[in-house]
Amino acid sequence: MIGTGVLKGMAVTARNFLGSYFEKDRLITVQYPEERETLPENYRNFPFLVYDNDPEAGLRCVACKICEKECPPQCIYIVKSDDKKPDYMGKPQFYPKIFDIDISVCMSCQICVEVCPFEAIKMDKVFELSRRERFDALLLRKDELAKSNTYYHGIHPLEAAEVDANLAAAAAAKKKPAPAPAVPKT
Amino acid sequence: MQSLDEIKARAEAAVPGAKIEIVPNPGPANQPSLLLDHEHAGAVALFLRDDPALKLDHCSNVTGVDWLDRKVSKKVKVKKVVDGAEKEVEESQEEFFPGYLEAVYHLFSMTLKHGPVVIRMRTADRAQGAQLPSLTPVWRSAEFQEREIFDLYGIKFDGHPDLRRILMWDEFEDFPMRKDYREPDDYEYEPTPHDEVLEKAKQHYTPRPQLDGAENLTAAQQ
Amino acid sequence: MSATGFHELEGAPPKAMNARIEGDLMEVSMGPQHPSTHGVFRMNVALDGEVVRKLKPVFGYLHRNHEKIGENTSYLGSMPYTDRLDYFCSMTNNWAYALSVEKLAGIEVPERAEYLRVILAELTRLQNHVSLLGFLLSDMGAWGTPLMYAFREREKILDLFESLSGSRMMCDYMRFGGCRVDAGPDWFARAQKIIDAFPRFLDEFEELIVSNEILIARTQNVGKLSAELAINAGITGPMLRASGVNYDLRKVDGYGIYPRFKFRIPLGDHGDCYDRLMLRALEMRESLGILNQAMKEIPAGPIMNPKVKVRAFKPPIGEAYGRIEGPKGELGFYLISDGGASPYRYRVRPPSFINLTVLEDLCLGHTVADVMVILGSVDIVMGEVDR
Amino acid sequence: MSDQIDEGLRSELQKRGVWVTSTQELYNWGRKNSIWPLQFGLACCAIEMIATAASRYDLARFGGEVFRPSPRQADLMIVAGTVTKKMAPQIVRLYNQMPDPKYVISMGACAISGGPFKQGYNVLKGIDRYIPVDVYIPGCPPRPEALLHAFMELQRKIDGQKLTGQDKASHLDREQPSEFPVPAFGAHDLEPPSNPNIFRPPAIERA
Repeated sequence: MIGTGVLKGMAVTARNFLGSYFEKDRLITVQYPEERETLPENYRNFPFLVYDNDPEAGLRCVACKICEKECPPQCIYIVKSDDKKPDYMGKPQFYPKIFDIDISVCMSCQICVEVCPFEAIKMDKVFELSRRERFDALLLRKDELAKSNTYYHGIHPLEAAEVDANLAAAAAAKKKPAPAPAVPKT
Repeated sequence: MQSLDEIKARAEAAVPGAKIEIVPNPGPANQPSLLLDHEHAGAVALFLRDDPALKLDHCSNVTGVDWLDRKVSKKVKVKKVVDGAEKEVEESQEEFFPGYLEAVYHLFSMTLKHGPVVIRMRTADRAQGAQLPSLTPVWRSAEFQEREIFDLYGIKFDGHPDLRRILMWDEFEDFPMRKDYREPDDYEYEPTPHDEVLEKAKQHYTPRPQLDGAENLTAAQQ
Repeated sequence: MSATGFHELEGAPPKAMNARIEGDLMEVSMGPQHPSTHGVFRMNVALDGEVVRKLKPVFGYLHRNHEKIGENTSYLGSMPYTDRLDYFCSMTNNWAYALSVEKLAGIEVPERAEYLRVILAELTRLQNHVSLLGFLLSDMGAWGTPLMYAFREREKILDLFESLSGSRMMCDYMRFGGCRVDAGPDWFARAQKIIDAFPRFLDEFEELIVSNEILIARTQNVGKLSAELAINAGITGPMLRASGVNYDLRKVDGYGIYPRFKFRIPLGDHGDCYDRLMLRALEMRESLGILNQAMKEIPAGPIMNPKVKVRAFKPPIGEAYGRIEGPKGELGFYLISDGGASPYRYRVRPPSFINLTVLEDLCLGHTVADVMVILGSVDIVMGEVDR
Repeated sequence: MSDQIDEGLRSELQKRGVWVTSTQELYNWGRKNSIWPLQFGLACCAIEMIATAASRYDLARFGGEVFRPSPRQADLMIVAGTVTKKMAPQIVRLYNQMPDPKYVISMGACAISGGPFKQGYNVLKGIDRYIPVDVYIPGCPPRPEALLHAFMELQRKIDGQKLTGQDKASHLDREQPSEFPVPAFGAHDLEPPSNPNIFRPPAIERA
């Protein structure tokens, strides 16, 4: 009979409407900003620089410029220092004199994190970055990018623990005397 | 499916006068291709489409490639007469390969479910001679893709039903996918430049006479 | 009604009638800003009354130079750009690109990674088809409701993508020779729950649309595509199969590990909009079957081929064309390597662009209102059409 | 003016059931809670914009669910996605067709600066080269919550706009333009490549 199809559809709509009062599955609205979803561990938005203890001296970045080179949209700008400063482990290292990320260009692909050999750059989870001005407000400088390792543990607990373990292992391996070179086979 | 040599031999037999070359592909993908001549390309394409053993009815991908002029220098041993005696002298020779534009077609068979057979055509040069026969009458799927090649590479397809720019606007004059294309200068604000972008952004930096040799200028004037 | 679609007015003087029929066509530009063109697509339509006599698609309003950028960036750097091609289906785009580079460089992929790829590709197919149905219905005038239901289900799958790859839409998940991050047991548990709940939604959605008289009137016998034209015009994906051509790359090429799964290929008989619509609903059921098999069988093991370097990846000289069955059709990547760090030629074979070749043929003789339905049933995404 | 009323007195009055307001406050309250966006999507970000309007994030809670397909009925243009040079004249035209007061949210990296595609020959490096932008949302694409955040930021901006005086809102100032010149398609680029009256980037010099 003509019209039954439409009526069937309306029954589905009614079921969804009434169901939304009882089933969590049918009422999924998140009342942002009062209510927020917990962001998953892996969530990524924009990069930041990790430091240990001190935001200036403790930066893990040694200005090797690999991320600058690999960044697909080229939104990282680094100027390497002229002198060396002791890093968080006490070893003299270069450091970035300027480290800028233009987040109005960044596409959150996290390739900088993937290629960084020093675990110095990681992905942040902050997304409430709407600004009324673009040029200055969306160009993040070194001091805005630097965030502590504790903060990193706060947003990516599992990943940060793994990174810390790896760094500790690497430091321990360095302290030991270098293993004797393998005897070449004659 | 038949090997590419077989296809070549059969196509040359079916289309008298057709000159087909096999272009090898050294990579692990091992997808060599057939290079068709302009004059018989349409007939060969029809053969490939309609031959009952091939039935390459699905022209999947059509694209252009730009090959610039190249110079390859290599050392050649040349016999020369030096001081009356014939000697073998090593000389570096420069071999010049003129550039050309290329259209590549990837063919599959939906009926027999095999493929790919890759065919390509090359233009005489990258300027006036950038012309190829259109294969749109054989495969409709080439229609928009050949228009795209015309738009981005500037190859004119003879026999195409509607050859206009497709992606860029009609007033546009350049062929942006060519390797020697220079994009317009809009680098006023580049906070994170390096390499090429830095060079372009520098054009917009304010001149700094006190740093860029202004002292020398005044000294010379005095 | 006359052949031109005008009602014959009784008693009207025949001359005036002829003048109207033979009069100039009215040209209308639909788009690029139009609520139902699925992005910045434009059609120049010549109308005779309400009937379409000519239709020329105009492209390029989202031409963002994907291929040029691909030729200037490293092989790895192009991976996040592929996410933005067909922005509904970043996972399948990743896969097609990874597959082509793997062909180009001869890279093996570990088994667990292959399973992960299948699971994510089929989830992508689910969320693509479900949002397409929502958009199509909203184009037909079912404003809001079906789209809301579709997006409700889509959000659940996006949550899975987000918790695995870190981003809802731009996953950037696959790498040459594997996948970037491994999925843990709790991820699989969540995914299984969503897969188990999905048929209930599909049943409900089908109930909402299948027998709806308005939908049937709007879609059946509208935009018929014959099998011959479909093959010659390079149509692929659900649109081709709705015309009755059995050509699914998951079966034909058997790329990845698809030969291991049991699934059927739904085919249409009429090639009209209704077939295209229903075929997608049927495909979703088959995808659920593949997902259930893959979730059961997935082995433990590494997810990356250890031989592949992340940085300074340089494939040998040569060229390769790799393709997969994306949710919209055959998605191919054609790469030419000159041995350098970035491809010499980087070409995307966009299924929805080539599927538009026959748009004019489908629309001729139908009314303007049908154009939106036909365009919706083709399933286009401008990011892929214009690149 | 509301800022001339003593806050303490106001809350005291409110407790007694007397609600004191000013024309400006009432006007801005009405405007900020009924922002009708233009139904207009360009690329990837448009999908996140639809997701924002759909059931999960529900833009309707902010009074902005009425997406108008016609610019004549819209207050807000959400530039969601990459602006190509081929599309830019159309966007400026749409903006010109919107009635005052009108606002622009530049959603996502591409609309702000060209984003990851800024190296492309057909990509405009930011829509603010031709029309003024009120709120920028970085991200590629921004989460739906980020769009809601920008929406609230815009509401705050509207709330702070003055009806009279030197710094009154630009749509009330007859001196301020409400339409901007539409760029033309040139042989190599758009002409002009930017509107110097709007687009004034700071000079940043890099070695």
